[in-house]
Amino acid sequence: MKTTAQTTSRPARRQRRPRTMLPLLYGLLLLAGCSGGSPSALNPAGTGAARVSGLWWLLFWISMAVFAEVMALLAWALVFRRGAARVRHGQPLRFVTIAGAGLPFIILVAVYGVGLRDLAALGAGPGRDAVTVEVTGHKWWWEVRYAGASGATANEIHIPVGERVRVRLRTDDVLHSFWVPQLMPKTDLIAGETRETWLEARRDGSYRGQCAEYCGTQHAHMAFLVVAEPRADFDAWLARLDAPARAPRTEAERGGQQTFVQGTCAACHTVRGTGAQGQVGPDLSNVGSRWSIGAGAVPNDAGHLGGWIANSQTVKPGNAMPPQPVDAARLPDLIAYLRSLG
Amino acid sequence: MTDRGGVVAAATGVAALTTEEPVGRPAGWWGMVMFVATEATLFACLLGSYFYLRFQFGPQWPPGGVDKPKLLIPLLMTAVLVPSSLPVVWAEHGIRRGRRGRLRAGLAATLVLGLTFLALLAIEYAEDLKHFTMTTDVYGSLFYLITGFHGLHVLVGLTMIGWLLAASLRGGSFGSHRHERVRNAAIYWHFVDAVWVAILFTIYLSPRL
Amino acid sequence: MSALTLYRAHGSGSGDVADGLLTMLSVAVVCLLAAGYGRGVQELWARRGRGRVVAGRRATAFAAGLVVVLAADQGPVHRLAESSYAGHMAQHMLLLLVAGPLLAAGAAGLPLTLAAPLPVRRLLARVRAAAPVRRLRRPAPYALLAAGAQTLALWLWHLPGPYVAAVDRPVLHAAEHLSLVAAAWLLWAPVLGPARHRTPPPVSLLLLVGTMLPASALGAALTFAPDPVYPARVLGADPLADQQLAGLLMWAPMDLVVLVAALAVFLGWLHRLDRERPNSLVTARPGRPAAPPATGTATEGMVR
Amino acid sequence: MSTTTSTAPGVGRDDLARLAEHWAEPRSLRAWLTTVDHKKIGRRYLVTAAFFFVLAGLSALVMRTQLARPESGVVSPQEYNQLFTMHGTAMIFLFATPMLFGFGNFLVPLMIGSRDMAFPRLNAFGYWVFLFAGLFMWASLPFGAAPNNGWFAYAPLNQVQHNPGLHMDVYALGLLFLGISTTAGAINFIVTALKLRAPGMSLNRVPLFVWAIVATAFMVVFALPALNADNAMLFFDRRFGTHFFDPSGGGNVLLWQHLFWIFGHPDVYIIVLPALGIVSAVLPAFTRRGVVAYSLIVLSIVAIAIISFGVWVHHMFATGLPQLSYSFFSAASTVITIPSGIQIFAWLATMLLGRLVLRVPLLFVIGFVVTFVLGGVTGAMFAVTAFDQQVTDSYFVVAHFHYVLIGGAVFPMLAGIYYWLPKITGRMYHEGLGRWAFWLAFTGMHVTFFPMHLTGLFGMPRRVYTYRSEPGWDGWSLVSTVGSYLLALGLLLVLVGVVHAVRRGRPAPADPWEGDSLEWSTASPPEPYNFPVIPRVHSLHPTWDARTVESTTTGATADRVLSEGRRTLFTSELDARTERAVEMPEPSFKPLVLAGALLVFFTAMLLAAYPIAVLAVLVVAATIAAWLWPSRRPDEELGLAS
Ligand code: HEA
Ligand code: HEA
Ligand code: CUA
Ligand SMILES: [Cu+2]
Repeated sequence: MKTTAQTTSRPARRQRRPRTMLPLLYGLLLLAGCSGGSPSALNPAGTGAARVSGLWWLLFWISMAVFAEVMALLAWALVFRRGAARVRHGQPLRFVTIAGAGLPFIILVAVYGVGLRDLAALGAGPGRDAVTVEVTGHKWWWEVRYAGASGATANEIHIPVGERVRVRLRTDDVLHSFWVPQLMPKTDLIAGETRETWLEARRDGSYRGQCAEYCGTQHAHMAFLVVAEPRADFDAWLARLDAPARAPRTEAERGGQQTFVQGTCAACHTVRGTGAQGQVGPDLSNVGSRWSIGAGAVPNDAGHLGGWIANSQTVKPGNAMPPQPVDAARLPDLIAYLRSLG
Repeated sequence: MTDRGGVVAAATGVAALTTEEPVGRPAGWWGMVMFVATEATLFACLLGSYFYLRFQFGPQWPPGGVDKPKLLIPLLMTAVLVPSSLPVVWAEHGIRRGRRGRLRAGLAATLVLGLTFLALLAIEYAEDLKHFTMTTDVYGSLFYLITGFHGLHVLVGLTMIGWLLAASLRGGSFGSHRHERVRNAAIYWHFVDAVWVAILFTIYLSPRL
Repeated sequence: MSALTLYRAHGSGSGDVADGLLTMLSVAVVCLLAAGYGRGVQELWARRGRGRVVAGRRATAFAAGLVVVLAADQGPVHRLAESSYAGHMAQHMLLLLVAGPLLAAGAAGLPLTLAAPLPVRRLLARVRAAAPVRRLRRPAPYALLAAGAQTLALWLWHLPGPYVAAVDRPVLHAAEHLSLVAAAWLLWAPVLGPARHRTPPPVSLLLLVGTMLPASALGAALTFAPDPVYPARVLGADPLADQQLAGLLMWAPMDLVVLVAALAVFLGWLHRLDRERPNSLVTARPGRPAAPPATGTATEGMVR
Repeated sequence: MSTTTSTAPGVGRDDLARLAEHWAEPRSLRAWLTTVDHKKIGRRYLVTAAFFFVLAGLSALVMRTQLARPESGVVSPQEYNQLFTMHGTAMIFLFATPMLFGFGNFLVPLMIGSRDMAFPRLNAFGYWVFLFAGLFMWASLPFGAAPNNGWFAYAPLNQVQHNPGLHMDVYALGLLFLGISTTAGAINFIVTALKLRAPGMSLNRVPLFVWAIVATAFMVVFALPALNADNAMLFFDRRFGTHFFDPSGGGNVLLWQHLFWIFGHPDVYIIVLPALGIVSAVLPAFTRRGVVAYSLIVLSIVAIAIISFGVWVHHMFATGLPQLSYSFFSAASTVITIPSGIQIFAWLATMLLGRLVLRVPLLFVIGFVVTFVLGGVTGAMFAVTAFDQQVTDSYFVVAHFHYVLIGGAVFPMLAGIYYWLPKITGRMYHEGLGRWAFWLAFTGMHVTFFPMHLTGLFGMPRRVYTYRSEPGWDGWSLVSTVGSYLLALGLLLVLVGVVHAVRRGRPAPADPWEGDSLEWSTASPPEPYNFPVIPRVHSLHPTWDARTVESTTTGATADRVLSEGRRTLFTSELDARTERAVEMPEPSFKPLVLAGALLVFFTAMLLAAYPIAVLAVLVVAATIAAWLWPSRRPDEELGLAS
């Protein structure tokens, strides 16, 4: 019986640490997450995410209660059932059944009911004549079109604030998943099928979204931005999507356009109203106004744009765009031109 | 099996070691049954995939102008394979009574029937391959994978039967006290047989329903 | 049995007549069963004492089962069944998962035999003693038979062709319901029936789970099918949703009932083992003072 | 080995000598390659699985290093993707299951009072296949050809047009190869537990660990085929141009997911059930009483095994299947928490009534309770579909499954290692070192994975090789990385502890803990024949029960000594009545040859050297034929008519 001798009470006290520390941690950290521009699901800006956020807090507190119960029993055992305590030979079946099955069952039924309610709420799509966005996933960027508009953009979705917008999801290759944590939970894009979800922003702002289904080498860089703006702004933006791209105004821009249309760029990219009608890569008609290059890989500024054109493989290895043999003298014009498109 | 105590005493004595007399089920039996259970699950997964893909595909099945499977050869195959379990049963009952001749004859008959089945399968393939292959579309993929996989099982079963036959021809292998291997191979063969019925229904009959 | 099937497509007069006849027939059969059972039980109780041989709760279960059979074919349930596939599925589940088990729990074999006229009784006895029937009644073949019957009934009647035919023709519809109840009765008899007719617990466990799986598969197939499998006229207002709900109704309640039953069988089995072969802990562990007095039965480790 | 050979109560000297002679295995290379002893095989499983654990763990450390800061370039995206795939695949398939099979192999025969597994040579074969399959998969990493599609390898990214190269061929073939071993092992466990229990060990006296292993084995038998079917179809799609998962050819990409998770979900319980079994086995020794509510725990095990086949769609809550079906799977996933709750509270009740002896194994059990409950409640959260759709495929999920996998499987395994180390090696471990290891691992675990709940909620998707700093994930990621190093340090101390025990440890007595199950009635380490006398069991706690102990001493009978030949006892399946003694097989090269031929086959398939593959198949067939070839016996012994 040498084994029983070691009875220090230190571990017992340490054991209680998680019980008091973890909920505290939780509280603090969640506060942190709610601040700033982080795409946090706990800082919802949309109807769908707000529902789930409410659900989360319910689940959180229930879980904490269950956890606290278990920790309390454990601590009790560690404090009072050590050392010389006499072993008791009961079979407290009722305790095990009630605490292990009965109580959890009641809790779970309640939670399940709430969960069903929220699931139904998420399932209630927009009305028939809602704005419809057609999103197509590609390795590794998002093609964005609007029902009734001819133009396309990429990695950026504009929606009118306060309206429920239908999003129709298709993929051109493998699975992706459409996720805007602050607005709406995920919907996967299934190869060979069409899925639908919706977005409804309650306040205007920009919300980061990201592909959430592993889709290959650059799954990490497949982000997008949802811009919720007042209806008027949205209408104006959409109108521009239907019109030809902005024409070059300066000499440099004109030179850049020429390079673009006559060079290899046009084989893959479209700029509305020019000879560039390539279908492989994203439509660049408004590339100058977008929030990023390479679906969130780098910020959209002249320096990064140049780097991307010269060799995007160093920026986003594995993406479909080969390094471009643009001669260094013409690159600034090309950049100026692209920056002017917006 | 009635006098338990006696059996136990006899069973644990030295003499019992030299027999496989059935006092309870031998480990090999359980092993084979579990093996068959997992194999059956495998076939269930394949057949389930067939129905899943079919329902997901849409109303026209088989797709793409492939005719509904013809029934003549498959029915012939059924007529050959399903009865092939009988000689196995007969052989097994024979060796339980120590009749080695029956064992040999039964196994040989099964071997012939099984080989006929494989020959018919080959004929069936030769005909089908003119119309569609494994790479034509998902129907072709399912058709050849499932029937081929079953064919492979028949081949394995026949190998077992052939192996038993070889062992029994050598002599000194099986008798009324030692026939566990016969029994296990028989279980496997019955399984291969039963699976064929499910395949017949799925692959050949269900497109017509 | 079935009084269903008012007329959908062609509410013709002949349909009504057939319908009425069938209703009468089904009520008559139920009454006959009730009468026979009642008489048999009465006789048993008169001979052996009230509540003996066939316990009171068994009699209640049987009566309840008959009521459920009647109720499933009449009134609100019936109207529900007329209006949608899901409603119809609910009706089937009522027959399979409520009526069948209740009837099985009634242990009706003995009372019904007793109530039968002598020649019938003789015949039954002879049939039961016949070698093939005896072989069939051994646990494993019986389980295979029962599982097969239920699976066949379930799959067959829910294939599009037979299903539509049953909706259109009262006689087939009656046959459908009859076969469902009968299959369920057969399946649950060895689980809920009198102790002497029960299959060994492991067999019951496999029987239940083994029957559940193909039923679940069918339920899953209906739930996940992307298009309606049945013609629109037998489906509700939103055909696909109706079909999905029906699939789920086949799937979920069956799983639940079987799960509960299987676990109950298992627990009962463990307890019985424990009674038959109690745990001994004659003395305590070596080197310690004796454990609390425990002779033969356990105070430790086992549930009593 | 140990020195207690010469005498044992209840058995005569010559009996012992005969036993030693029949079961002896000389120390030679040949014996090493041919052994069929379940204890040696179990040990090998443990060591090999631990080796793969270290490889997979080191992969994780590289990943964590890459993720410590935003946009770091420690590894390329292609490398990262292979690393996380190999990490997940190896942890699940090459570490968790085989490790528990290792425990099972070593312990099941000892716990049920048998001298070996039911099929010792199949057992050896299973080990070799496991080893070869593991090496087969890991060998692809240095070539840059390792699987790179996540451990669940969704279609259509696993198709050759999206994923050229050998990566996913290695995955499909490797898992098919490994499946042979897992299936063989599972069948072996089932038959062993059914037929080889000591007389008197009816089902209500079977140790909980054995129940757990058997339930697991049944789950393997019925779940693994789904994965095998999936991988076979994948390989055909990739190599032979079929269209199972190719929508352009009429296939369906969700079929892959359905089949994968029909296997995958039961698989997580395949991992956790035996681990929970270890908890149930360890507790009696450190609470000085039997586990409370034995039959409820057995019931929970069976319930989990059944229900786990009905919840797979909860991994597909975002794929847009009919909402109705989600409500069903949500309910099923909710219900499955209840059996776990029963077990947790049964253990708590055991601790509340017993007398705690706070040694390292118990520390790990306590760490297990804390961690597993936290991981379990996040699982219960996922069961609520609407919430899952928000956090699925984010780091929140990564947090959940590391809590349940490390808390629910690794901690119990570590408890088991410390607990059975004396039995396995014959040496005691160093208590202080063990405590340090526990506290480091426990702290490290929570520091690593707790923040992942937060990054997940803050919108960080999983399986990203890098991230930008704007979303604000960098701080917590760095904390995780630091934690992972702490955790690694803790595990390093475990390793040091084991090595120290083997090299320097005090010799262990036969029963250092006064445990309640039969393995403690054997020598430490056990003799090759395990039990000089096969006990007759009268209790769930046989070594605490005087009648059972007596049955191997003064009450020993010849039918349980069985010293003529390599023999053990068959008993009836349900109530363990003696049926007969059986001869166990001798050591043999055939298992190794067979596994080697299979390795050649799978390698040839991978490299498209089909003629060699055909040759390998012939060798396989010939080996099996020779393996099972009946030995020649005289006619009268066979019993031939006429
Ligand atoms: C050992 C492995 C293990 C275990 C035991 C579990 C246990 C559980 N898991 Fe987990 N799970 C995984 C391994 C495991 N899981 C893995 C590897 C994945 C991810 C795969 C991948 O995507 O890569 C996953 C993912 C996963 C998902 C999908 C998430 C997603 O991808 O979106 C879901 C969804 O329902 C889920 C649910 C559950 C539930 C309900 C349990 C339950 O069994 C938990 C039960 C336990 C408790 C609840 C604690 C004790 C109980 C009490 C104290 C009683 C009181 C409790 C309550 C009232 C709540 N798990
Ligand atoms: C049993 C299962 C198991 C275990 C134990 C672990 C253990 C660990 N896991 Fe992992 N993990 C998975 C199963 C597991 N994991 C699965 C299934 C996935 C999903 C994969 C996918 O998405 O496809 C995953 C994914 C996963 C990710 C997400 C990757 C991504 O989505 O991009 C991360 C990230 O941090 C991670 C980290 C870790 C760490 C740090 C450990 C640590 O606990 C590891 C610690 C162990 C060691 C370090 C080795 C032991 C060390 C020694 C013996 C000493 C020697 C050490 C030194 C010299 C330092 N794991
Ligand atoms: Cu697209 Cu991940
Ligand atoms: Cu799961």
